[in-house]
Amino acid sequence: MIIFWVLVLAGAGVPLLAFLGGGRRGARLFLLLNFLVLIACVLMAVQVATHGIIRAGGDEFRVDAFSLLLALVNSTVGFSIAWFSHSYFPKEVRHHGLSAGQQKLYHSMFQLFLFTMLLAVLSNNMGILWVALEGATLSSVLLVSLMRKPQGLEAAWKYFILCGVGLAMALLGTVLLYFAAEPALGAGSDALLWSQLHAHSAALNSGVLTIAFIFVLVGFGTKVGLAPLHSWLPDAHAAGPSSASAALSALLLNVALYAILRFKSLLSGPVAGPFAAHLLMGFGLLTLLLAAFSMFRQQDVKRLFAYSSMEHMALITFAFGLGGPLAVFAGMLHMLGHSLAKSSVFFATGQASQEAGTQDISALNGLLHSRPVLGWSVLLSVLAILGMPPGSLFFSEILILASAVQQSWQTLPFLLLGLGTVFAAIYPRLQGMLLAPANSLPHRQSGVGGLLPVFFQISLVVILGVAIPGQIELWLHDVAGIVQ
Amino acid sequence: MTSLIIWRDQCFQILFAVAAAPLLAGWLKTVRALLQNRRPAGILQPYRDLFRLFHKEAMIPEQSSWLFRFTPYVMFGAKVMAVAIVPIIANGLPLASAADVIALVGLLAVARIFQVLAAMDTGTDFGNYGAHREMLISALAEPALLAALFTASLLARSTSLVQIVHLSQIQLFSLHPSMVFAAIAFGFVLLVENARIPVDNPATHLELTMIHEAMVLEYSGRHLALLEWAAQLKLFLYMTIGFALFLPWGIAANPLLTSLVIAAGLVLVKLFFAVVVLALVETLLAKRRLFRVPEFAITGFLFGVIGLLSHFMLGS
Amino acid sequence: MNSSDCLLWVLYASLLALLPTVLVAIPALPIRWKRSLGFLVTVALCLLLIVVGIHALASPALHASIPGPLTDLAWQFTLDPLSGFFLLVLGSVGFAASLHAIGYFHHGSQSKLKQVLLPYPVFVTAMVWVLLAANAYTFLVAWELMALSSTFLILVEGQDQRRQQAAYLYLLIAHIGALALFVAFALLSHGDLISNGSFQRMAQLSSSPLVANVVFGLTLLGFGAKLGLLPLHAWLPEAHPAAPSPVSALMSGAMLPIAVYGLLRIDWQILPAGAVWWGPLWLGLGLCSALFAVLYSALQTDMKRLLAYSSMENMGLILIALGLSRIFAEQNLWPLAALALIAGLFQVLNHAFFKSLLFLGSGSVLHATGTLEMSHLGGLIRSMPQTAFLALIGIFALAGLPPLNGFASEWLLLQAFLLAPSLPSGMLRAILPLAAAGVVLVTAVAAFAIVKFYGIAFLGRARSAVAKHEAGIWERASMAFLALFCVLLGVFPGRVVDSLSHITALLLHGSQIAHQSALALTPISAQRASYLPGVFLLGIALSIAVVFVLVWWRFGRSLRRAPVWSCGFAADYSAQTQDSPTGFSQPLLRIFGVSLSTLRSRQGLGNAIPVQIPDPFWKGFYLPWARAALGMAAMVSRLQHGRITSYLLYSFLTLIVLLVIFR
Amino acid sequence: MIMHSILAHSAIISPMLRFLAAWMLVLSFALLAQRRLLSLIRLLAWQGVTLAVGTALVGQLTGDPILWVSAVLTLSIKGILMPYVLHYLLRRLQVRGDVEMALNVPSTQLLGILLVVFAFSIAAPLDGYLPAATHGMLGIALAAFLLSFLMMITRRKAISQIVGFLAMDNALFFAATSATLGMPLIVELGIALDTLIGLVVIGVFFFQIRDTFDSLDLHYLEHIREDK
Repeated sequence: MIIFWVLVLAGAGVPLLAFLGGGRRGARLFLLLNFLVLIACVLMAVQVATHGIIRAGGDEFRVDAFSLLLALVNSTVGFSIAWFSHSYFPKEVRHHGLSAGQQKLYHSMFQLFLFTMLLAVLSNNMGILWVALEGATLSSVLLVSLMRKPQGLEAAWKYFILCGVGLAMALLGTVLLYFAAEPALGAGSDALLWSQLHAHSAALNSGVLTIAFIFVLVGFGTKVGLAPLHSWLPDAHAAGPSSASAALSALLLNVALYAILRFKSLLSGPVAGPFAAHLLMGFGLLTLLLAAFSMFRQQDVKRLFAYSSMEHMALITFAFGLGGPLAVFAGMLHMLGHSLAKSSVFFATGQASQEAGTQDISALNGLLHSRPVLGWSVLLSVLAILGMPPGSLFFSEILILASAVQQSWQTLPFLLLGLGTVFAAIYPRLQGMLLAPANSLPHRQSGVGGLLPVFFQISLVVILGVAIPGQIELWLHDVAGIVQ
Repeated sequence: MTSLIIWRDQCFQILFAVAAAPLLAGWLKTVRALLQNRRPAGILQPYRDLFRLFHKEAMIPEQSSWLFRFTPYVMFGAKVMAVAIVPIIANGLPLASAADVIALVGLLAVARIFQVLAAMDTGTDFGNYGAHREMLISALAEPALLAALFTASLLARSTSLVQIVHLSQIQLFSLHPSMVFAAIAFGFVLLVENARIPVDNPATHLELTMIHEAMVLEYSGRHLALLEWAAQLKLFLYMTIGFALFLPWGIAANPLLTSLVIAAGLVLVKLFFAVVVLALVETLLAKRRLFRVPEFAITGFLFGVIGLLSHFMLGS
Repeated sequence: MNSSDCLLWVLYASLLALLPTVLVAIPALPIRWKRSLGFLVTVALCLLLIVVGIHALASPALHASIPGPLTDLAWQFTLDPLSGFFLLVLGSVGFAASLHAIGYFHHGSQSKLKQVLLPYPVFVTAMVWVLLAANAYTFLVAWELMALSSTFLILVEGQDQRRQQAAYLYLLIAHIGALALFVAFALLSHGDLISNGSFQRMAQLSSSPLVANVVFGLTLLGFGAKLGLLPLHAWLPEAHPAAPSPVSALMSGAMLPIAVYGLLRIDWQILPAGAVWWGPLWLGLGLCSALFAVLYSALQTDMKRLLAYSSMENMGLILIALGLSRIFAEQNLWPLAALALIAGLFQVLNHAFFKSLLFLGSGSVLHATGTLEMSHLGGLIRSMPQTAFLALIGIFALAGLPPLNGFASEWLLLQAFLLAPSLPSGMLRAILPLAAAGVVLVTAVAAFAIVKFYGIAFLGRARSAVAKHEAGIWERASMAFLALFCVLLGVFPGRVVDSLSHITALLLHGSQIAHQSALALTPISAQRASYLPGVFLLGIALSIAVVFVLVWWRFGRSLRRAPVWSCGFAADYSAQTQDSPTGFSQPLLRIFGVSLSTLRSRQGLGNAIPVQIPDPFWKGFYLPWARAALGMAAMVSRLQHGRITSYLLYSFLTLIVLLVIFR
Repeated sequence: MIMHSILAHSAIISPMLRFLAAWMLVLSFALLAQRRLLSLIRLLAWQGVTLAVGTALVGQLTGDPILWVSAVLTLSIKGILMPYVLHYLLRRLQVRGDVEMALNVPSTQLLGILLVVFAFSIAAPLDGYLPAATHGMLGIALAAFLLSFLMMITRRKAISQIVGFLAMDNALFFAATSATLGMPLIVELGIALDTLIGLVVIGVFFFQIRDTFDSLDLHYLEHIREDK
């Protein structure tokens, strides 16, 4: 029942905001809705903690540890985004002279995006999963191009086309999956239910599944930002409002990877299993290296962190590719930590670039002096994203390395090269942003309110690194059982 | 009772060394003068010089600090301490166990560094020349000295001079090939450290070449006297260390007064010949250019290292 | 009090020491209070560390744990003699540095104080945690925090380009080292850092020789980066001068030795047995590093850069001692191994005292004159007599002069070298004495460098910068504390060696060296070698006193101060006639001119232009890497050239290729 | 039950389906070769109609009424609405002229043939699991998919790219209905909904692009790049 509430609350917001989403009232409504969604998700978590897996609508909706964790992240970050956008968006409106219609569009599309993200993880149907992701693409495309600036349009266009093609491939993969499942499960909607497929995975034809998986991997992989399918990602992150960048990084990439992993769990046979694992590891490493080296020359702060998102998704993909309880645990933990930390980074740098009026890193110099609170939020969030202790990303990175040592030591040089390069690329920018002699920003105390989510989320990241709550630890362990 | 006796011997050795050092310098100057066809000023001239200097008024540069005034006493005190440690006329003296060869080298370094600092304290160009030249050359000579000493230590399986002398008197170390190299290295160091030709010329004040003299240029009166005396003691010390290592015969192994006197006489005899050799070397060699001096010191270091190597290559 | 509680108390105290981080954020608190309170908290923690460290040196190991990130992974801690010793080192340096900091930041602004007080306690606490950590995760977290917090301390003094680069380079190298350590721990725990992550468990797991060798290499990289081992040293001479002096003291005196701690903990205690070449490798690397560093130290013109290279040299010497110990241990010559190890640890202790003394001294100089560039300084002994006196003790200790502490450890090391004939292997037997000669060369050149340091900055006449005041009372107190211990440790080395024996017992299967009397140092036997620093000190003091009294009594009369004579050249008597720092080391340059030939043309005339001596590893090692990375970046960026059709082509080709391969 | 009805009708229907499949492939090649925008849209409409017919045939074959719903949906969206919208946009935006190609037509066609061979070789092993009526369908769907992909890569105008994109969608639809005999209704509905939203987005986009750049040429959309 609670699943419905989550979805209804999130979904009902879309038309509501489309009509009432303008101005201050819209922002408040947006915040309230997402607060309610968060509450509902927490209640759902309580229910899962007491009853185990819960279902609704026959078997159409199903919440296990994997989907629950993602739903929790989605609703938490969703709430943070709403909070952040409450103070951020009005300023954007002023800067760019956005009309009331555009404000409504922003709020309703954002709500649609958040809804599809929840729908994707709560649904048990692989087809609906695809539909939700497609919906997410369409809604976020409009967010990216919201400002009507040439750059935003170009980025949105590329995003639309590339991800559209990607999703088309993923759909073909889904069709092939259905095709493989039909003989075993019969026609009808059961044949796309993940729980059913998983239960009968031995009966599925591995030849068809292999090809299906390739299509799904390339398709959803485009959304995850796996190299060389990633080209849209930095453009789209850089172009939209920062709240949208945060949403893309923290939610969309995860959910796309979630789709791949759900799919992968179906072909864990003796032949198909290692094949999928190797593909994931290979893509992970390639993406890691490419993202790492791409960061070196970045001058645009949001592009920089878009590449950083790629890098982290690559690590997570790699970890899930490694398989094994420890690696999956680490990958899942990394996913949680990355979502929380990366959205914080986009909040903080987003506000900074809004105040500076540019996304050029060198224009943001000396934040720690000119805007202490803003400077601190940038500092903490970027340190967390760099994998500095005691954040959870540090923990999960170590665990990933350790699993790599155990299971596939050949990959270590690449991993280390990638991680080292990432650090070498991001850290000096951070230092410059914080401490370099300021030349552009006048000294002013910036609004604290909008940055509260940063501190909130970073403290969550630290908690995940210092003492993971017992129940979450159990769920994290459960994910290994689900994905394999 | 015996402890009193060995303390008496200790004092005897110190006094003997302090008293004999100017004599050594006088004899060296005499021999050199004779070799160079000059009329010597007399073997006792250094005593007269010291006496005169002690009675003169001491002047110090306006801007120098306490370090400048303190240094002559340190120089002299350290040398006194050193001659107490080295077995010159008697082996196994009480202060000898306070320091082994390494600490002895350290003691000499203390004196040197004080001298260098005092030279820099004057704030003159000459003081600074002397200081950096001295530090440079000793940075190369010190390893050479230690290498030579290590060779002996390896033979004796001890770094204690007492032990080295004791075993050397029994086992004739000097015939061992590695000791030959060590002796050569030691000879190099002796020339370098005592500001002899071909490294330095104690008799001139030529700015291009001065090392030791440049450092004491601003001293006068009793300070200069102490420094001169300390320098003479240093030469004495090096020679007696050389005897202890390579010609240990005659160093008294028991604390009897008669054997002490005999040993003292023997030391004087050894010194007599050693000075002749030194004077010959100084007369036959030419003063080197300053930048050749490090090469000279490095050669000494190499000989020391070869000594160490040959100890293992040729068997111990 | 239960003894295990003792460890917990230290942990709580170290957490409590983070209080200043909160304190500075309170705007109402006056700046004076913030400063004193902020640093006094650390002072108190460091005093506790000293007490606990001394106590732990002779006690059995204590264990404690705090619930950690996972139910199976707690924050685990152990306090044994090894960590106790390093806690002692940290406590001593931290105590002095924090005291000094009260004075050092006296004139700083509120914001500067804030910038210091935020990371400073974190830095100290992180070091405490590194030393106490008993499992990989705890260790790594503390290790990274240590690097991170110190990076921000480097940036306190100013945020110009050069400092920023120094901080960046520092953290980058530290991070690369940390990555190597991650992998090393992962290998040691067989890939399961959660259940096999504790040091105890790692020691029980067996590893194949190959894995052991890889771990050895990785730890050498990881800890070598922190030690300033040869190709990884570039951060060191950049970071130390950039940091405020109390921080430089902490970094040099306490943080660098923590890398030694890591080497001992992992390569010695956890890795069961090693290959034969480990010891020689350490020794060789240490020697190369020390020789290089000491040479460059002598060529520097900035006081703190000179000291930084000298720190690198000292770390090289320590590594030499560890390598020697390893060589002996390999042949089961345990007492000899113990001797070498003790020499190394003693050197750690001594270095902590004299190096932080000198760093703090240079901090006071910077305060009084506004510069650390030696070509502007001179004659400080008159304007800052007490600082100059304390620094004199420091340079004597550093130069390895008896009877101060630096000599005692050097003496022990040379003694250990001279025991090489006990080795059965012919090759090593012959090479070790050569290494000993190398060590002697290093210390001799170190004396050259430090005499230059003192002579140019403190003696002679002021070149351009003049000291305005003597160091403050806090600063002098901290330096006096360090100087006092430089003397005490030198005069009573027997006590130190006895205490260190507990560590050798821990690391070398219970082997110790003979009990030492307080005054004498006779590591093997009195016949073999003996050194009585007390007698030595008394003897030399007595002889100086006697000479002084005699001369004063017989010939003493009033002195006359006169202008210098200077061979009659005194007419154009200007402070510029003194050596410049470059001039002082110019002969050294000529001797080793081969490696520095590029420099000749850049030499300035006189001391108006201070000559920076570039590190050859910049051109030869670091720049190629940087160029390669930028080249890669340029190549990668060519993929993202804007045309959507190409992007589609990438997807298309990926799909086709995957289908072809996996069909 | 399903198997039974397949047997009952396959004799008539499967040749028709195969004919449709071949027709689909022909249309895809035509799209690849066509330069004129208007013709492209017309071809797209033909594809939509073909799809609808195919869906209806499969519905007849399986006796599944849902597929009839699907067929009606397909016809209305893909066969009528979509081409109409595109046409409307074309008129409103006053886009004229030919489409620049990145690669000339003959080479594109040659590449297309290779792709078809490749698609068949991929799909051939899978035919064994298909009911006899739909043998080869998957290969054709895959080929159509790859061909439209190729078209997107070689075209340099926004509209022609969208046409390629929609053609790709059609190919997928073909795979979903003809090859696998229909997806679950809820999925189909979702897909249809997405297609509708997609159309709206495309429409909004074109106006935005036109307003901003005064052109729908893709090279105005090539400014974000890294290799500066």
